[in-house]
Amino acid sequence: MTSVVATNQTILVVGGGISGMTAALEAAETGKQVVLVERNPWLGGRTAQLYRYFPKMCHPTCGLEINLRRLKANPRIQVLTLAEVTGISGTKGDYSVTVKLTPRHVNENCTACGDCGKAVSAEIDDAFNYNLGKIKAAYLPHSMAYPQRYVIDRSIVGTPEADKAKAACKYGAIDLEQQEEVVSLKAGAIVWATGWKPYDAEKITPYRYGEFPNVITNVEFERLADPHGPTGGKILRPSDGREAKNVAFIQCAGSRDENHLRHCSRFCCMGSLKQTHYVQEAYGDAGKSTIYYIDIRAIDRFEDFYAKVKANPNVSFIKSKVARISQDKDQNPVLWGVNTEGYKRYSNPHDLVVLAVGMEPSVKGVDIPAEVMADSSGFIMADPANAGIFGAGCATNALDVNRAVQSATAAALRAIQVVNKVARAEA
Amino acid sequence: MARKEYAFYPGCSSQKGASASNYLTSVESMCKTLDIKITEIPDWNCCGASISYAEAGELPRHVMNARNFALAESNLPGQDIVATCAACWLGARESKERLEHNSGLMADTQEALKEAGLNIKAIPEIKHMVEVLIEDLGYDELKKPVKKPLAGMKFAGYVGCQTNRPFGIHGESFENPVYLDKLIETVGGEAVPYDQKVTCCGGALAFSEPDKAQAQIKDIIESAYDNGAEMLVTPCPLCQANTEVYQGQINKKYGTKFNMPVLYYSQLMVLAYGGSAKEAALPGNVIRARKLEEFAGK
Amino acid sequence: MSNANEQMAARYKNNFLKEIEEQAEMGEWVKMCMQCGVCSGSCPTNFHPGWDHPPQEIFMMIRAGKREEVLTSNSMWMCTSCYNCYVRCPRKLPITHIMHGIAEYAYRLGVAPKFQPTLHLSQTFWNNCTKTGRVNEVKLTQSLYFKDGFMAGIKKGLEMKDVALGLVKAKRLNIMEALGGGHKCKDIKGIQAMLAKAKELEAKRKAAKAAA
Amino acid sequence: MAAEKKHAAYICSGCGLGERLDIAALEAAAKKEGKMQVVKTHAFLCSAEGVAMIRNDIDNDGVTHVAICACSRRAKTEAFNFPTTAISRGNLREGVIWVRPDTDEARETTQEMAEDYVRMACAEVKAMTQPSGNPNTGMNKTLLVVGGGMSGMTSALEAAKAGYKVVLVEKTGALGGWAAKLYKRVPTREPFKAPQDNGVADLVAQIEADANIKVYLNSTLAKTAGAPGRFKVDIAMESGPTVTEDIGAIVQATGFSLYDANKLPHLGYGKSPHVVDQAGLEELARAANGGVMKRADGKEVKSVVFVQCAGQRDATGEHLSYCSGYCCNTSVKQAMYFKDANPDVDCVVLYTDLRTPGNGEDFYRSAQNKGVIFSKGVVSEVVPGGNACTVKFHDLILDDKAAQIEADLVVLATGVVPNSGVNIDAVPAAPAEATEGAAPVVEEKPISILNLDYRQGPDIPQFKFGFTDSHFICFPYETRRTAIYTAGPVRRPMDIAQAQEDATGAAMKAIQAMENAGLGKAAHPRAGDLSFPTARLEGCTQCKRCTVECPFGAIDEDEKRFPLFNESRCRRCGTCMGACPVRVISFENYSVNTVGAQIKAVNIPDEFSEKPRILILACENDAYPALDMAAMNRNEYSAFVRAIPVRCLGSVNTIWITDALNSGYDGVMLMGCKHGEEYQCHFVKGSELGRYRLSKVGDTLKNMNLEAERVFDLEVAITDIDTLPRKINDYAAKIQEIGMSPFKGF
Repeated sequence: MTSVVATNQTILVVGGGISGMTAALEAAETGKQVVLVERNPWLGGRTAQLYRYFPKMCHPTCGLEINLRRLKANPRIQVLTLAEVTGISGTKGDYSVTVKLTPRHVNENCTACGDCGKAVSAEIDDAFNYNLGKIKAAYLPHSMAYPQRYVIDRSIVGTPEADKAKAACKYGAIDLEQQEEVVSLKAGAIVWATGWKPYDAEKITPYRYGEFPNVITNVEFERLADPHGPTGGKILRPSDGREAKNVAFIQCAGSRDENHLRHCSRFCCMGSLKQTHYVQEAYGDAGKSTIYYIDIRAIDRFEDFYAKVKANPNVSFIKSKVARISQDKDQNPVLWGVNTEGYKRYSNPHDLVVLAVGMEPSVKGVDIPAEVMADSSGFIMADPANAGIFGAGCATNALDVNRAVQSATAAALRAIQVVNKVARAEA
Repeated sequence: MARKEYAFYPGCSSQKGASASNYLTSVESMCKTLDIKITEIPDWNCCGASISYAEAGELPRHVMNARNFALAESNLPGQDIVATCAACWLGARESKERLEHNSGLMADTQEALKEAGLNIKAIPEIKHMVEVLIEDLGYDELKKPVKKPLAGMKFAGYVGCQTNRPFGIHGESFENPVYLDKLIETVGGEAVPYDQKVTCCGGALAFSEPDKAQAQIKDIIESAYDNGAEMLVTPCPLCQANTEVYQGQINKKYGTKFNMPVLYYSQLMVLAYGGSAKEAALPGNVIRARKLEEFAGK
Repeated sequence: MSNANEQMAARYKNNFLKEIEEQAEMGEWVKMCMQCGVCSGSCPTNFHPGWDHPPQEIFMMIRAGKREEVLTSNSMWMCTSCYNCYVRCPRKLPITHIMHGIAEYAYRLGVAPKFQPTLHLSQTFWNNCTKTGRVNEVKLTQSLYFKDGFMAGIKKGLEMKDVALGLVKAKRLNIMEALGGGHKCKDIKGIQAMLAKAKELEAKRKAAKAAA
Repeated sequence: MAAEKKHAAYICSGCGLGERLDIAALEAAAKKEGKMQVVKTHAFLCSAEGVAMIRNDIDNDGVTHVAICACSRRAKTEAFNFPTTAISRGNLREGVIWVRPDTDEARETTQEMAEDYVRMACAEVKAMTQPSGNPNTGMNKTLLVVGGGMSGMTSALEAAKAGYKVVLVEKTGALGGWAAKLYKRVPTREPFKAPQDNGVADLVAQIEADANIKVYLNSTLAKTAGAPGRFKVDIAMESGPTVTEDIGAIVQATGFSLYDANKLPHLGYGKSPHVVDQAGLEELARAANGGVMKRADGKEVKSVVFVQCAGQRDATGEHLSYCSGYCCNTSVKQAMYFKDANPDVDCVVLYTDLRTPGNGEDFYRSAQNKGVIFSKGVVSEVVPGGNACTVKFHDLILDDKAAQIEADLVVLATGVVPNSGVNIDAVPAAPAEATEGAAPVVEEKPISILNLDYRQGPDIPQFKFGFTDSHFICFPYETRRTAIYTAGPVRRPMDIAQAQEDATGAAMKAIQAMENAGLGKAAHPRAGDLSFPTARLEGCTQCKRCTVECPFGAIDEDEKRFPLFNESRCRRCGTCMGACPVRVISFENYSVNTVGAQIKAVNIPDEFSEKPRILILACENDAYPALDMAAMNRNEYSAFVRAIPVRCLGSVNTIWITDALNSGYDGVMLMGCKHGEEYQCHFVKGSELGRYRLSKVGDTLKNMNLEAERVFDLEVAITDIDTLPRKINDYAAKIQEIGMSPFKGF
């Protein structure tokens, strides 16, 4: 049975991505007790799945390393992974929360030695790599996974495969009897940082994602470029493993579109500008990128990043929302449309098409287990009526990492205001 | 008492001796097999089609459709209207939608209808025959009567525009609708994938801009051939006519050797249900579907 | 320029956008375009050099007040009513209908291109089908082929001979229709009266807007 | 902690260590060279039982120093957590067996590697003491907020709501800043369709009602001295005396100034009263107050053109090269002022890229719906006429180069420049100059805002374009002046909504900094670190390298010109330690000695052994994790390397390198983060300074007449899991090529 120590001066943070980790760390480093709840078996969220950041082209895992070190060093944070909040009752300063824990089937004895992974032969989709590859059903989600513990996928529990894994473990770390459990805990304030999900590209039917193998999404492209990814960092076509040297980026794939997401997702322009660097990095002058856009939203000081990319002769810009994609006999996606600057028709074949899919709040569709107010796009709005529950990061707006962390830091203070009040009242 | 009854709106082309008379014939025998009763709306009139926009203006177009609504409503109460022509269906649905969402337009329409001694209470549902088959009956029901599966025959399901956009068949994607393919498979044929499935045939512009329309039609037929299709299958009289009757001219212009029969889904179904070439109105095809004629003969 | 045209030009002075919003079917949507160009790219692409101006450009021209260029343009007349633009527009503009609306307005003002074949088709079709309530396909084809005068008609007729013969053989073109026969509605009178009323009402509605 | 030291080594034989290594030999090494009083082996050291064994030795057997020889320091951190005990980690798993092939020929060298890591762990822990915490803490918990605009007011209120006292200093006579000059602001809530009240009055009222907030109007900072938790701030009031406030931390929210539109004569500004900037338009709107918009001459405006990016996104270098972020939404809002008052006013917005992120898209749509016309075009000129202006532009959609519009009024979106005070890096002080003790040359203008009494200048270092933003994406509140945070448009161009979010976050960080200063704990990135630098001043030569090189301005000079450490400003990177030529600076648990001892602990085989030894000094944040993850992927590398993690390349003292070479190492690899403009060093200048210092090692090598290649400086990123092992092997090969060092066995 998992035990959680929490009082009405505890801050509950829901979501263990960079926003949730930030909110939790800032609060804990200010002396507050924090419970951090994450649905995945690992922390870090979507930033951990990025290869590089704009505009510095540095690596998200570098910041993750620091945040994990802060976390390991801080006894005030309790982390629950494979955990989902199922109910919240009570009011500001006095919430009762129930959390559902899905079994990992691996306990704290795990040393991440990897013997179970070797023993198991069953494979599952590699979720960390957006299912672009397969991994063993006994797996460490990724090299920086925290907790640094393996996971036995539920699909093999109750099969001989799981028994193989158990037999291979010298440390009694594998517990196939683990059951789903529900823990209850108190909290004075709650930070809701459940982040975002990439818009489902299959809904953008003219682009034939899911039908044409060489039409992928921007988040998938990050995994292709990453040495930890399914291709070991090589930019290859899913259809035939050929080098993708002529890459198209389609902006507003789902965003700024009343048939899909009404809002502008903000990060995608910079994201694609950044990804043209991956093509250049991989193939030098042989790598060509084309960005199809409506407006390039390289906001504030990012403008100079845009200017640099524009100056690169290997990157071209076409002001056009691509109308549709067809596929030629070599499975090259062919983009059809009109360059609106002076009406020029095009039908351009590319090796690979990257859809800059937009940001959909994860809370959308999910009923947030409390009266949290969301706008019609599903983003959490600041709501006086719920003065003890605060949105943070991309659950509140379409934000880039930098702004998400600001938002999370602000949310931490709002939560602290509540628990400090409780503390003063009880003092 | 048939299991389903509809107020039937055949449309101008699907009349005896008209350009889609073979569509009508095959639909009638198909419905007989499926025990669907279709009763023609008494004295129905033309929908105006899309092309009339310039001369007709807005209101007169809706009024033309409104008259059919009123006639169906009063003569065949409680029955949904079913159209076989894509343009009729679209025109009627557009008018229904516009009238129901624009009270001013509705008022004017009623006033105009008064001149013909008619008025509208509630506009009936308007369905395309394909919707009746798929949604009201379902593929399983359509499969049951199949006596002679069209085994080993390769068809390109040509959906075109107006049964597909803007309303479309429920649950289908605009870019790659699969209902025709499913119908083909339901009657035992093979639906070949090809990339001109929803390309526009030029519509009415086949008359006014023949060169441009025929360029489109060429792409469609070519792609069907390239992907191994023997015949084209459509749900729309104008698509059928355009893709069929201009093949000769296209051959002249482009030096192609097109000779691909273009059928209605209803013709395939009649044959699969064991109907004769005549019941399937095969003689109505300008480019004779020899393979099917033999099949029907067996 | 025709009289009606001058009146409207004067009425709306330099505000062509407003003119379109009030006078053209669905014209009120023009202002909502964000110039992404998906409509232009969606238009049947083998049609070049068919379009002088694709929809998104037409909308921009309207906003820029290029009244004559727009109204006299061939472009709207190229619409096949395929509805690709309509379903893909991220701003949900009913582009197909806007194109029809602008074309219809240009025709109403008498400034549409002379001998525009699609315009002629539209006139012919509507007159044909409203005459008896139903289309008479033979007369339709005849009047289409003879639109450019008798000789041209013969020529076209010959060109189309195979097509026609094919249809006749297949019993899908009934020569009898040419001679008074063919399909018609019973209540032709009612239909005529109804349509006359509709025309009148529509004219009234548009005039009222212009007057406002 | 027990008075006398007792050293213990614990060796794990789990995770294959037992199978791959001769554990008995490791134990012997720990006893003999390691000189551990206690040496124990456990088959599963990180298990509850193994940890309990260590715990028991500490509690009942007086063990004070523990060398854990098992897995990487990055693994099982929580298990091996003994807060009162000095701990070192010998990395036998990721550091040895996971990067070595399991073959007979490899066995010997792998074993040597493991034994060295055991000796190193023992040597390190013996040189360590457990940090006791900074004694010179300041306990003050009052927040100073500089600037009374939207950002400043928000920081003040949010901090006060958390129960902290706030001193708010505003240089003008009223609170509200630019926002107070706005007729309305861009909407912040659904449906995002219409401008909303600017909200200033409400905030001002809240501040006046809050007993925790003390406001100084018409006031500036004359001097800011001290350190986090104990700042002394002199506040100069326009009228009256200068008062001194005791402050714990500071939020600087000094906002922006408008870009001077007079620099845009080609756009008609200054030439015609009917060309205004966005601020000018707000004045007209306030005058109209919802009624018809009139221009300066009282004429009702019937047509208006908004020119976006006026003097912004400028490639020529003449104007602002950046985008100010908020101006598109502002023009959308201002166009609505006209349309809402009179729908017949012609409003045209000329833009190149319309930038309305997030729900701004709804606001944009709403403006279109109100009839505002948006045209993609580049404005070349605004020609003032008697009664109207002519805007000439290139219409990019209609590709009309000669497009033009007549308008009664033209509004220029000119953007902002930050009020960030003095640019202390205006003339960078190169370490070279520094050695001669030259202070950084400081610009005369503009006038300082904080007037910091810091050795390294009076204001916050600037980032880009004069904005004081953090350089880190993951850490937007990183600051180079501990407990001083900037917020709002001074930090980065932003709109009110973002500024208020930012101001709240800055208040959070400032509060956190005060709390931790009081506890003697370090701020980010070594948050909570209790160690702090001390200097044996008797050995100091007053060279001032430490004071100049400290990236955080933690070190001043006392009246006798000795370094004066302000521990609560210190971020514990060790750059001062690395800089010190006489090695008098050290931390209790990280010193010249803790690393030096490890270097000496490595057993150097003789010249003829064909077994070179290569020392790796690796940044603990990026390079060391990269080595770890390479190991997790079982990417093998040479058995001749011995890796030691360092806090930062900046903390690397050249003595380590010369000692290593003198004691017979054949090569030294330095692995640090990227430096330069896009630096990735989390101590800002650490890796750069380190590299600069080490570039001087060349001379040493010459004097020892060793090949230059024997010291190899490698830039490493945390993702280099494939390339790093390859580079290590290449280097090992090169060393074998150039031959063994002659300095062995001395």
